[in-house]
Parts: sequence; structure tokens; C-alpha cells
Amino acid sequence: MANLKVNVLNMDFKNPILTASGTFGFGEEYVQVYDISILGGICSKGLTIKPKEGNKGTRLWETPMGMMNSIGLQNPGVEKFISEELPKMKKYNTKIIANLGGGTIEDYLEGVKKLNKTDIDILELNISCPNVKSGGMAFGIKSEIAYEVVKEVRKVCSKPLMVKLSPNAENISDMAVTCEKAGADAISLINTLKGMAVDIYKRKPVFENTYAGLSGPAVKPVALRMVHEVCKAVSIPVCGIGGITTGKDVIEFIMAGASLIQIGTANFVKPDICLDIINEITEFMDKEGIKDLNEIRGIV
Amino acid sequence: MANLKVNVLNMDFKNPILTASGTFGFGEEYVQVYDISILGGICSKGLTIKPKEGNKGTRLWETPMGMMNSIGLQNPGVEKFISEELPKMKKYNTKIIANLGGGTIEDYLEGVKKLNKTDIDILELNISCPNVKSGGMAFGIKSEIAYEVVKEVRKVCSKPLMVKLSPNAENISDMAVTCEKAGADAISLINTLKGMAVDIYKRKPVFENTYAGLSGPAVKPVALRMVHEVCKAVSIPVCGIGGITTGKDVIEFIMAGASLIQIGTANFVKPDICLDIINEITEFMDKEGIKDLNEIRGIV
Amino acid sequence: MKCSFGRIIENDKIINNIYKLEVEFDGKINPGQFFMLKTLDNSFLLPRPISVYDVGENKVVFLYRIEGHGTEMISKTLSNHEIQLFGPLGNGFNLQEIKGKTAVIGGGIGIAPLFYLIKKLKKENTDSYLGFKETPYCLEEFERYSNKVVVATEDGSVGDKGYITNSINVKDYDTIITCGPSIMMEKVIQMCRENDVKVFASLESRMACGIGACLGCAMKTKKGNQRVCKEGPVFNGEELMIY
Amino acid sequence: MKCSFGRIIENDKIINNIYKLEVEFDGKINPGQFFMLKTLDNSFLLPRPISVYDVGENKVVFLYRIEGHGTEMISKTLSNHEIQLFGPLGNGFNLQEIKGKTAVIGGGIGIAPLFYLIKKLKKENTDSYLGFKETPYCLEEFERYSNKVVVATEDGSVGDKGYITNSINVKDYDTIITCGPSIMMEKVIQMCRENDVKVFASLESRMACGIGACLGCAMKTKKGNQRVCKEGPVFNGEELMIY
Ligand SMILES: Cc1cc2nc3c(=O)[nH]c(=O)nc-3n(C[C@H](O)[C@H](O)[C@H](O)COP(=O)(O)OP(=O)(O)OC[C@H]3O[C@@H](n4cnc5c(N)ncnc54)[C@H](O)[C@@H]3O)c2cc1C
Ligand SMILES: Cc1cc2nc3c(=O)[nH]c(=O)nc-3n(C[C@H](O)[C@H](O)[C@H](O)COP(=O)(O)OP(=O)(O)OC[C@H]3O[C@@H](n4cnc5c(N)ncnc54)[C@H](O)[C@@H]3O)c2cc1C
Ligand SMILES: Cc1cc2nc3c(=O)[nH]c(=O)nc-3n(C[C@H](O)[C@H](O)[C@H](O)COP(=O)(O)O)c2cc1C
Ligand SMILES: Cc1cc2nc3c(=O)[nH]c(=O)nc-3n(C[C@H](O)[C@H](O)[C@H](O)COP(=O)(O)O)c2cc1C
Ligand code: FES
Ligand code: FES
Repeated sequence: MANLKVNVLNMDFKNPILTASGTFGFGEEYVQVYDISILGGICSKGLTIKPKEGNKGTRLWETPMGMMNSIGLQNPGVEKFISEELPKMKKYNTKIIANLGGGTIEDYLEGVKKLNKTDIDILELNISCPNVKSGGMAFGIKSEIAYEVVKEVRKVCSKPLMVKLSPNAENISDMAVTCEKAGADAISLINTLKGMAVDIYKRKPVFENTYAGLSGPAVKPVALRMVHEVCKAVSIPVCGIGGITTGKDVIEFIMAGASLIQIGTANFVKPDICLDIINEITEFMDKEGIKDLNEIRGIV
Repeated sequence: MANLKVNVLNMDFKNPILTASGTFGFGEEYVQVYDISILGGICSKGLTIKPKEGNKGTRLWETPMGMMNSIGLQNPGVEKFISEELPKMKKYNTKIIANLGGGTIEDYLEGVKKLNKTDIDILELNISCPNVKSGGMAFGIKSEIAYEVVKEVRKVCSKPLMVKLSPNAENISDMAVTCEKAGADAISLINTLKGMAVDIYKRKPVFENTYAGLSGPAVKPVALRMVHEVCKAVSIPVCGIGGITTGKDVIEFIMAGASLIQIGTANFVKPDICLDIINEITEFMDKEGIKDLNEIRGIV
Repeated sequence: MKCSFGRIIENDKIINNIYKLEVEFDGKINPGQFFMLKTLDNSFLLPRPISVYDVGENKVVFLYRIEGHGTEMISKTLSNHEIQLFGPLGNGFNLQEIKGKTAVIGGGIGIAPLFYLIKKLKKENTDSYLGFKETPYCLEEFERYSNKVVVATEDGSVGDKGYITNSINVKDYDTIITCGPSIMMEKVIQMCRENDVKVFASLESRMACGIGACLGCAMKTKKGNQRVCKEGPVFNGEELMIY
Repeated sequence: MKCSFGRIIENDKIINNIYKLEVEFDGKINPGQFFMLKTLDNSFLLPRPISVYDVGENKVVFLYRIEGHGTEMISKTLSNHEIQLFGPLGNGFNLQEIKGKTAVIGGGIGIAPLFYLIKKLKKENTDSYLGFKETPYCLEEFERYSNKVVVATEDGSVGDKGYITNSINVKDYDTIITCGPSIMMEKVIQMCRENDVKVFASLESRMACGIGACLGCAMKTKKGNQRVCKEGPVFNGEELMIY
């Protein structure tokens, strides 16, 4: 039988399948749907130091084999996450990744310090959320600016630090290399692509912030290319994200060099899709005589 | 009845619908399918100074609501275009746009000089093709480099000059502004997004060049966002391209500020789709009481 | 609640673009709950939220209107084929809170969640007010479980001419339940507030996950952000801010 | 050639994953030409190239195998529904060049373009060699228009055991026409070259436009790049380089 175990960042993951930030809440809702302890891990909804109400107006829009969202980081804040959500999450018997967003470097640092004291397994630093008007975006576009925030966070962060990149970065592999230099332990990508929709009857943009984040199968070819570029450029582990919907998609990302995988939009397509995906990976490996994912990681 | 006429670059177009470079050949093949004189214009297959054989291996791959291509600019060369294709094209009673690709600045300039002497209506300078290993790509990524080529081309070009941008540019609105400053008369965007696919059974990238260009409905939200950004940034006309498949898609791009539109991948979905699109635009305008596209251009 | 593939027993056009879909399903469902439905052909991405219209032995019944691509694709799925079925979701109506003389006010396809509700209420206490643009549908079914059915059509072809909200005197009721176009529900809630009548509304919002994880359906209420899919779709009129 | 929506007369499973599709069509078709087919549900993007299997009065017949998502969606489209039909495309077989004793060699679903061809050839001059992995199909139809039909299956369940290329002596023929898996066509062309027998092959390539505009299907031949959709899909074995 195929072995799906992955050892990354000195930790053992049951398998490479994590759920992506913002698409799985804090896991609670999915407990009723399937046994989420089969997952490699869960990334929390993006957290900010202060609670956030999120964006007004339309928050979701379907596009051809994709969707756009403009949730605007609605979340209960780091403290409430630690006191109310994390204790529940720790019971799910899977790795817990806290996804931290922020407006300023100070916000990030404050969040990191609070999360240091908890038993989260990984801190995922989101330098890419395109939905918060002030801050957020800037960090993820220019490598120099990303360097600053990652370096500062690294100084105070006692957890394994995974930096989540935006596909809107000017140069994705340069960005990854810069984050590695600044002290990132791992890179995850991609976050959503900046997109737009117009309501032609109302003659207005669909989203109040005009632009919103595109995700889902539509973006998979772009995500895979970026993951491939980044895997060739850095020597730290890479977590592949973007439009992954099937076990075969996962294999593509692993062949491109990814160590871990995050499933986002696909959770909406079928709420227990991660179960199917894990089964499909096993099936593929068995059929192709692959015993361990290391045999195929990065072979393209 | 709605008026679809567009006056751009001191020319009258029957309507804003052009066919995109590389998706319509030189028009000849479609003559048997429908009356292509209903089109606003036709962009030629990308031309290079020397004939090109194009890429080896797989050239096409379908993705969720999109496709990737790696044709590699197969074309007969500028001279043969002028002697064999252009005379036929001029009979179609629609605007003719010559799409010029190139490897070096010298190649571009040589091509421009040859095309100057013809009766093409517009020269579309493709600084974005991601499929040719040497050159091509570089011009479309960094604004400074684009500036050089556009400035040089401008000096020698006696035709209206439309510069076609790559969505892989580091900063799309900066790129557009730079091209405007360098003397572009119009901007067209987007070319294809750099993507990748892996053949997991062969354990190899699908394309010989590893990466290929993504187009089709999947990319529409990104294209629309970029067109919107560029329209806000420049004061020259913008030609919107990317995933446009319906009349409603066209209206979105026009509301975002586009003066002209190019239809690419959709021509494959249904060979006479431009006919449907033009009818849908008319229908929408009549229903919404829009007499002229200027009433809605750029209103979002 | 589980995600499953349900066999379609029937998927028939009722009238114009209104369809009734019966799917095999076994499990407890509250009136006012909904399912996320998706065809198995990849022709659209996100499942579509559709309310429970009725519940039968080993089956759940939906009433839906073709609105766009997704519902059109659902309408083309045939009997004996399977459909992806995730639910029941949402809070549904709290039957304990529905007391005394009750009116349900439905507009167009908004009548859908009201039918299984009135089946659960005392017939003699329950009046149905149903408004339509043109030709009404499902009237006989509502008559079977209503003390009386009042109908209005915008074109006056059946029942009162005009909006259904003109045909009701909310003061006659202890509890009002409404579902339909925003503008109709707004009017109903406003009338109920003015007359101190308890009112519940079943709301709509664009959804992705349907179970409270994505926060895409969030709506501002007096209690702060509420998820239409989780805290709703049924809300107490008092909480709602949009009106 | 036009792009139209054709009514489906029949779309039935022949065996396993092999389907026969009959669509209303009126127009001239050469054997060896193909159509680009697409369902109307948006479940995939690019039309799929499928060869003409047969032509009847006001109809065209296709024989296809479910290979992936597109052909699966096509297989689910029902009689009386419409399908997008673009063609006939490609050069087709040049009947003038097919002379003397002729053999068609088809492998699996590669038999599809050969049937309408043999209908146009002299029966007494035409032998059919059909190879299959397991269970053969359409044998009776081929028998009706062939001098003889030779069958081979890889498992030996019907006819000769092994590859069909082992069952033929190409020297017995003046002209050979082949369609099937590359490895089979390669073998056939090689044998024909060695024995100076004229050979034509119907090739496949991924396609987008189907009419020569996108250059996606281009294939290197001795004459330079050729478009499988336009200069092909039928090529003279002499021109082909891959073999
Ligand atoms: C809790 C709930 C219960 C519902 N119950 C019913 C019902 O019983 N019968 C019925 O006919 N309709 C019902 N609707 C509305 C139904 O979900 C939409 O009509 C449907 O999603 C439209 O999808 P479409 O693809 O046909 O339209 P499109 O306009 O093509 O849809 C595009 C996108 O917008 C979303 N969308 C469009 N309109 C709505 C809407 N009104 N509400 C939510 N999302 C929308 C779709 O889900 C999709 O993501 C309900 C909606 C909700 C939220
Ligand atoms: C000229 C021509 C005639 C053909 N005639 C027939 C026929 O009569 N009967 C039949 O069953 N099949 C025929 N084929 C093959 C058929 O086109 C493919 O099996 C089909 O496109 C597969 O699509 P899919 O979505 O089911 O598979 P997928 O693998 O999901 O397809 C993914 C993509 O790959 C392309 N693709 C996959 N396999 C092939 C292939 N072998 N050739 C070309 N493109 C491919 C598809 O068009 C699509 O764009 C023909 C192909 C060509 C080029
Ligand atoms: C509704 C929604 C909310 C999201 N919220 C966050 C978030 O809070 N933080 C974050 O880093 N990424 C967020 N993302 C991005 C996803 O984690 C993921 O990077 C992206 O959607 C691409 O993956 P996918 O195509 O599998 O969805 C969100 C995505 C969606 C669709
Ligand atoms: C098969 C194919 C070939 C193309 N060749 C060219 C080309 O030669 N020159 C060019 O500027 N763009 C080329 N393009 C890009 C298109 O012109 C267009 O910019 C892009 O496909 C996005 O539009 P779409 O989504 O409508 O296809 C090509 C696209 C495709 C699909
Ligand atoms: S639809 Fe996801 S939270 Fe309601
Ligand atoms: S498929 Fe476009 S040229 Fe052949």
C-alpha cells in the first residue's frame, strides 16, 4: 500500500493534504460532514490582531470553473482564536496551521507573539491578501517589502514559519528566494489572483472593492507553473495551492516539487472532497507502483 | 437600433469586435464558415521577420474552461505575409491588424519597416509571447525594457501602433503607462498567462518548453481587472482581450473602459461565435436603451 | 449532515421555468432548511442552494426556478440519474415560535420553503398569501394545508391584481412568515413592525460552502454579522437591519 | 462548411465504452472527413474531433469511444437533444488514389473512419483487417462491404490472437489504408515501405479550431509542417516522418 506520509519541517504529516485558509473555517463545520482527522492538516481562517467584520456587499461570485471572493478577512481576532477556536481544533488529531494576516508590521509581530505561546504546529504568514484596502497587498508584491516583514517576524517567531505568497507578486521566484533569505522555513502558494467582474445591469463592479480574489480550477495551470518555478528556486519545502480538485492534480503539484498541498475552493464543490482526493492519490500510487511520494517529488 | 460603430485611432470600425492574433489564422479558413466582413477587424497570426516552424511536441492542452497553447509563433514570415496573405485579407472588407512578434529590437524594426509600406490598418506589437525561448518574453515583463523597444519602433513606424501587453508583466498599469510614454497609440491586453501542465503518467511536463500560454474563459476575471487598471492609467485607447465568449463579456470590458475587443479562444469553442457576440451586444443595447457604446464606455 | 449522491425520482416542469425535483433521501429535515445541489457533469462549479419544498417517505422535494446556468443544468438532469445532494442545511423554521393565527406570504419561487412549513402547522390557523408576476403555480397544494389561500398576480390574471402585500392585513395575524423578492419581504417586515406582529423571513445570499465555513453569505444584522447558511436562512424580522 | 446544431437521432452504447451517434445532417461528406462535436452544456470547452463513420439520408453517423471528460459528456446527450456539429472537416480519403486490391487495417476505435470508406470501394477488391484489445464490434457492418474480414484480438477471444498486423501480408495488396493506435500505424507503414505498397494513414492530433487556423495540430512531415485538421487527417505514408 502506498505511503502518503510526509515529513516536513521536522514534523510527520499523515498525508500532504491540508485545507486552505478561509475555505474550511476552523474545521468545526466540517466535523459533521466527515472525519477530518484523516487530513494532513488544517489552515485556520486568516487571523488579524483585532477582530474584523469583513467586507460589505457581494462577497462571492462564480466565474467559469472558478470563483471570486471578497470576504475581507472577517475573523474573530487572534485572541479569540486562541481562547475559543484553537482548543477545539487541537482535538481534531491533525496538524494545525494558524494563518496570520495583518495591516502593518507591528500587527504581524503582535499576532506572532500571541501565537508563539500556543500549541499551533505552523504559522502561515499571509503577505498576500488582496482584499484589505490598507496594507496586506503591498507586502506580497515587491520582494524588498516582503523581506522586511518576514525578517522581523522571523526574529520573534518561535514556530515553524511558512510564508504564503501572492500570485500577484512582481516576480514569484524572486519573492520566494527573498522570503527564504529572510528566514522563512517554508513557502506556500498561490493565494488568489486579482480579478474583477462587472454587473452590467447595475453598471457597477460586482464587488465593493472593485477587485476580488480568483480561485478554483480555472487558476490551476498558473498555480502549478508558479509552484514549479518556486520549487526550482528555493531549497525550503513548498506547499502547493491553487485550483486543486482531484488526486491527479495533487500528483501534478508533487511532481512539480511541492511537499505539501492545500485544498481550497474544492471544499465548496464537494464538502468531503479531501477524502476523495486522498483516496485518488493512494489509487494512483498503487497503480503506478509508487511506494512513497518522495519517489516522484520534483521529478519534472 | 443600437449603433455598434467605434471610432478609434481616427478610423471607423463597424463594431468593436476583432479576432485575436493566432486564433483566426489570416482569416482565410473562416471565410467558408461565415461572412467575416461583419467583423470590426482581424488580427493576423503573430509574424516574425523570418519564417518560423513553431514548437515541437504537444501544442495544445485543455484546462478547466481554458486551454494552454505552445504554438511557438509558427508563421510564414513578414515577407510572405505581405505577398501572399495580406492581398487576400484586404478583400474581406474589415480592418486588418498585423501582429508582429520578434526576438530582438532589430527584428522588430525590420518587420515594422516592411509593414510600413503595406496597407495594413494597425500594427499590433506583441511584446509578450511567452513561447519563444530567446527574446519575446523579456520585453513584456519589465517596463524599462518595453520602453526601449516601443520607443525604437515608434521612431520608424508609420502605422497606428498598438502595443500588446503580457499579463505576466510585473506591473500592468505601469507597463501600459510606459508604453504610452514611449509613443504607443493604443494598448491591447491580455496575451496568455504563463501556465503549466504535467503528464503524470509520463512524469514529464506536457509541453516541451515546460510552460505554455493559458487563455479562454478561465482567465476572463484577471483580464478584465487588468484592462480596468490600464484604462484608468492611460489616456490612449485600450483593446480588451482575454476569455471573452459572450456579448455580455464584451459589455463588461467596455464598461471597464475598453474601446476595442479581441476574441481569441472563443473562436474555437464555436467557429462563428463572433456573429453571436455581435448580435448579443446589439440585443443588450436595445434592451437597456443604449444607443451608442460611448454611453457606457468606462463607466465602472 | 452528509454529502451524497441522490437518485432523481422525478424532475419535471410545472409551468414555464418552474420545476419540481424529487430526490431519494433518508433523514430528518426541518421546514425552512435547504440543500446544496450540483449536477455531476462539471458544467458549473459551486453547488446551488435550494430550499426544501416538501418531504416524503425516503424522498425530498424541491421547487425551483431556472434562473441562470446552474439551475438550467439541474433542470436537464433526468430521472434515475444522480445529483449531488448536501444537506439539510441551515436553521429552518422554529415551529415553537410560530404561534396563534399565522400567515405565510410568498412571492414567486419564494413560496418554496413555505409549503413544507404549512404542512407542519395547524391548517385552521394558517392562511397562505401567494403573489406571482403572471401565472400562479402549486395553488392546489397550498389549499390542501391552508385555512384559506389568497392569490395576487401583477397582471391581475388570477386573484387580486397587484402585489400580494396589498392583499393582507397583517394585524389579523399573530405570526407572519415570508419568503420572496427582497422588496416584498421588506414591505412585509415594515408592516409587521408598524403593527407589532411577529415576523420571520427566509433570506437568500450567494453561497459557496453552505455550512458556515467560508463567510461568503454573511449579512449584517442587529446582532452583527450572521451567516445566512448557518444562523439563517430564517431570521426573526426584528434582527434584520436591511429593512 | 458550417457550424450548426444537429438533432440527435440516436446515441447508443454498442458495447463497453463504445457508442454510436446519429445526428441529422444534410450535406456532402467524403469518407475520412471528421466533425468537431460539442455538447451545449458548457461542461467542456473545446469541441472534440470525431470521424465520420457512416452517412445516411439526412444524417451522419459517428462511432466513438469514451476516452475522457468530453466524450463522456457527449455520450450523455440524449436523442432529440441537439449537439454542436462543425464540419465536415479535413481532406478525407482520395478515392482516385485507392486502386487495385485494397486492405483497410483498423485498430480499436480506429476502425471508425474506415467504414464509410469501404462502402465507397468495390466490395470484391476490399479486405478489412480489424484488431481489438478484447471484444470486437461492428464486424457485421464491415462484413457487408468487405470481400473478407480478418479479426484479431489481443486476448485471442475472437479471431487471431495478437496484433492485427501479424494477420496481414501487405504484399497481397496494392493499397493499404490504416487508422488506429500510433504503434499499429507505424508497423503498417513500415511493412508497406519495405514491400513498396502504397499506404494511407488517418492520423490524430490535439485540435482546437479544426479548420487550419490555430496551428495547434501541426505535425512535421517530409513536406514540412502539415495541419492534421486541414492537410490531413489522411496522409500518404510516404510523407510521414514519425515512422
Ligand atoms: C437558502 C436559499 C434557498 C433557496 N431556495 C430556492 C428554491 O427553493 N427555489 C429556487 O428556485 N431558488 C432558491 N434559491 C435561489 C437559488 O439558489 C438561485 O436561484 C440559484 O443559485 C441561481 O443559480 P443559477 O446558476 O441558475 O443562476 P446564476 O445567476 O447563473 O448564478 C450565478 C451565481 O450566483 C448565485 N446566485 C444567483 N442568484 C442567487 C440567489 N437568488 N440566491 C443565492 N445565490 C444566487 C448562484 O448560486 C451562482 O453562484 C435559494 C437560495 C438560497 C440562498
Ligand atoms: C481527426 C480525428 C478523428 C477522430 N475520430 C475519432 C472517432 O471517430 N472516434 C473516436 O472515438 N475518437 C476519435 N478521435 C479521437 C477523439 O477526438 C478523442 O478521443 C477525444 O478528443 C478525447 O476527448 P475526451 O475529452 O474524451 O478525452 P480527454 O483526454 O479528457 O481530452 C482532453 C483533451 O485532449 C484531446 N485529446 C485527447 N485524446 C485525443 C486524441 N486521441 N486525438 C485528439 N485529441 C485528443 C481532447 O480533444 C481534449 O482537448 C479522433 C481524433 C481526431 C484528431
Ligand atoms: C472564500 C475564500 C476565503 C479565503 N480566505 C483566505 C484567508 O483568510 N487567508 C488566506 O491566506 N487565504 C485565503 N483564501 C485563499 C485560499 O486559501 C487559497 O490560497 C486560494 O483560494 C487558492 O486555492 P484554491 O484555488 O484551491 O481555492 C481564501 C479563499 C477563498 C475562496
Ligand atoms: C492558439 C493560440 C495562438 C496564439 N498566438 C498568438 C500570436 O501569435 N500572437 C499574439 O500576440 N497572441 C497570440 N495568442 C494570444 C491571443 O491573441 C489572446 O491574446 C489570448 O489568447 C487571450 O485571449 P482569449 O482568452 O480570448 O483567447 C494566441 C492564443 C492562442 C490560443
Ligand atoms: S455559504 Fe459559506 S458561510 Fe455561508
Ligand atoms: S486544429 Fe487548428 S490548425 Fe488544426
